[in-house]
Amino acid sequence: MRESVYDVFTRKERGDRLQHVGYVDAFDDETAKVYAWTTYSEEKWFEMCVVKRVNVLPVNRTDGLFVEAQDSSHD
Amino acid sequence: MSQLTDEELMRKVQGGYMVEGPEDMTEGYRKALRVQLTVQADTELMSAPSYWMAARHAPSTNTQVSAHAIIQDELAHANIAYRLLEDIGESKERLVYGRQPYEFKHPYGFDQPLDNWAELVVATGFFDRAGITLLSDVHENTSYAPLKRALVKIGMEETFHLRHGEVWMRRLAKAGGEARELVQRAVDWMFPMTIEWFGLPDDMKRHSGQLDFKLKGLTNDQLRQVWMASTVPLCEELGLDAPAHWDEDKSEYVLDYPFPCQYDAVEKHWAFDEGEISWDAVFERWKKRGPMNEIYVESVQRSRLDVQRWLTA
Amino acid sequence: MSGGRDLWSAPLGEVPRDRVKAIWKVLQEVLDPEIPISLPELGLIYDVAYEEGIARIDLTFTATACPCMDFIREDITDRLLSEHWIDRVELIEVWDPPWTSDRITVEGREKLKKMGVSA
Amino acid sequence: MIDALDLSTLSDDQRDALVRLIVTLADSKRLMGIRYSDWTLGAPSIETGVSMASMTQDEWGHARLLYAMLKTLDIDPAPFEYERSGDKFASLSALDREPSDWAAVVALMVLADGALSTMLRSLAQGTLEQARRRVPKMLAEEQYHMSMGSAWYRRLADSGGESRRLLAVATENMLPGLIAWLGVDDAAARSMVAIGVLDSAEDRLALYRDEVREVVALVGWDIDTVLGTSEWDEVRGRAVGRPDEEACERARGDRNRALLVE
Repeated sequence: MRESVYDVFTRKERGDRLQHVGYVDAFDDETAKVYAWTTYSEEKWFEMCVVKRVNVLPVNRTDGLFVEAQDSSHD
Repeated sequence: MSQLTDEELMRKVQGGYMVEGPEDMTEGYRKALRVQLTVQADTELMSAPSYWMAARHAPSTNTQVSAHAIIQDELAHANIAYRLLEDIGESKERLVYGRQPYEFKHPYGFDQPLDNWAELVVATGFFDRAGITLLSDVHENTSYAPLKRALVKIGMEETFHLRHGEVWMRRLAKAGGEARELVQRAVDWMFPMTIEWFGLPDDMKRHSGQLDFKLKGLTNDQLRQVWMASTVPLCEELGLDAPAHWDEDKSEYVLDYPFPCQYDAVEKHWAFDEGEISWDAVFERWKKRGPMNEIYVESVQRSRLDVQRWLTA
Repeated sequence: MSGGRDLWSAPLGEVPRDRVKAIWKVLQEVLDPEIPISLPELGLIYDVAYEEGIARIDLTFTATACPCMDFIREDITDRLLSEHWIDRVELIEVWDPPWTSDRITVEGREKLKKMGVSA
Repeated sequence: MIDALDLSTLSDDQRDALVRLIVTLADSKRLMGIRYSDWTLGAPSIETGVSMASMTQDEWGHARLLYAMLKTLDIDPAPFEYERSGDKFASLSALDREPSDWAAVVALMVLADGALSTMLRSLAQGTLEQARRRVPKMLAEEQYHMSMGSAWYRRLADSGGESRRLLAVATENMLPGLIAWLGVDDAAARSMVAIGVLDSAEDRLALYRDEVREVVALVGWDIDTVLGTSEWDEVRGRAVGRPDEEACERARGDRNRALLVE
């Protein structure tokens, strides 16, 4: 089953920063949204969004998860 | 992988260094973390079928709802731990769907059937408290930053499970009659089950590196004490018999039965009267797994392979 | 977790002149069981009324199957009943307008402000 | 805004018809939750299982609110929830048996849960004040069920072969009962339309067809040609049949009755 990693970002309430809270595996954007909403349900988030990890572009590091995601997106 | 030696990394983490990913780890650190995360993930995952079997027959819509809220959390926590394992080079796919039932590393308690609502309630009161005792220690002390961050969510939700367990233990104990009897019977087998869960006593414990690498902070015996410090008073308050008491002289909780001892999984009965057994005998029992092991694992794995076959055809 | 029970202050000494305002103030001490934010600030309290010892609270929940419903009711009732001028608490479940995350803080704080309770 | 219905003016027949409508919705939600619950563990990924557990709770939350609506008619919901035998359950026929595979669960999400939402939408726009006040929250929660269901439905249909075949079978099994239920036009249903509680049968069906036309076409079905089953039970307001006994036991909480101390 071909699934991609989606990173989950949330804002607790108005005026807060958007923060990274975790990630889920999903085969498309729609299911990723549902999985994120039901998995990270610990707070009553003011805002939540998901980003496919390959779309997070590392700026200064040459190692770490986001670099690996770039590498794996080439196959 | 880090160029440091295990000893150098140990010194660094003891000094407050936080590990962010495989690039910061030594092989020794990665192995110790892998073992710890696998136990954590498998425990959360196998609690789900165990709770679910009892949840299906919970006495009302509301109780079925609260039980499913707990199951939802446990599955989410398991998923988070498997994802963390994937980040350090393990395969979530293989761990969840590619292992045989006996290969899972969860405690023996989650190989047992929960037969009624009272047992589910005491499980959330006792087992989840054991879980939170272990994870709070990890949260406070771990040198692995991604795990520390993930545990914020897990801690928040497990406290709900605890309150659920407590509130319902209180309600059923207060109701008297059959309800009270069933709670007491659940306490009778689940209290020693949780005590055993914390593992070998400190004076027998093999060296695992988890303390040196700061993957946890407290020893098995200390964790057992933390668990009893909240569980024993709760039972006393509710007038439920728990086989342990506070010892003024030793200034710690002591067990009122031979530990470890043998367990009859069919009768759900601890053989207190047969006396203390060796830890080797305990390991042997654990290795054989409990009565629900295969059923629980199968229930989690059942449709993945079919659906995968469909989608790649 | 505990609905903030450990943080609850002692009951008011004398019978407050404005009881509705006092109830809002007291409710501010009752926290959501899952997150450390008060029920009014979370926007769950829609209305408060008081008549002859009876406190009537209109409240909603974040979800129709909120597993914490029980705890929220219990916490509100226990805190209010600790006031000697409240003999009974009536909780009315309201779903209109439905709760959304927009109600967090802003609505709660506005209501508190309107009642003259400092948030 | 339309005027609210004055419940005290209802005739006995209208009252019975309203009770039938509320109970069929409440029972369906209760059973839908049980069917979702059964696929919480066996879902094809842990993430999917988490969502199933969440949807299970939503369904039961809705059931709870719907049963409670009986109180506005001075009817105690407790006997409905805890004491009825299985042949009195008024849930959708699509929910009579546990789904046999994941494709059948996906079909339930889209087709059966979707049919319930269509009926609820109609109710929320009608003259029943209690519904206007409660149903919008339920519909908001249902959005996730539909996103999840249609994404999976498309995925399974697109991959062809076995999954598309199973999806087509499940769809074929469910649709006639659902069409009959949504398009019910017997005396009781017509009386609800007459007092503005519901839209007309044609309007409800048209809405539903628009909603599912595209997805069922993926497995080769033309929703406009599907006929409702003719085996109709007027008393319960559902197709002839009943849920399996174990599901009814679970809905009533039989096995742990002694522990019901809320």
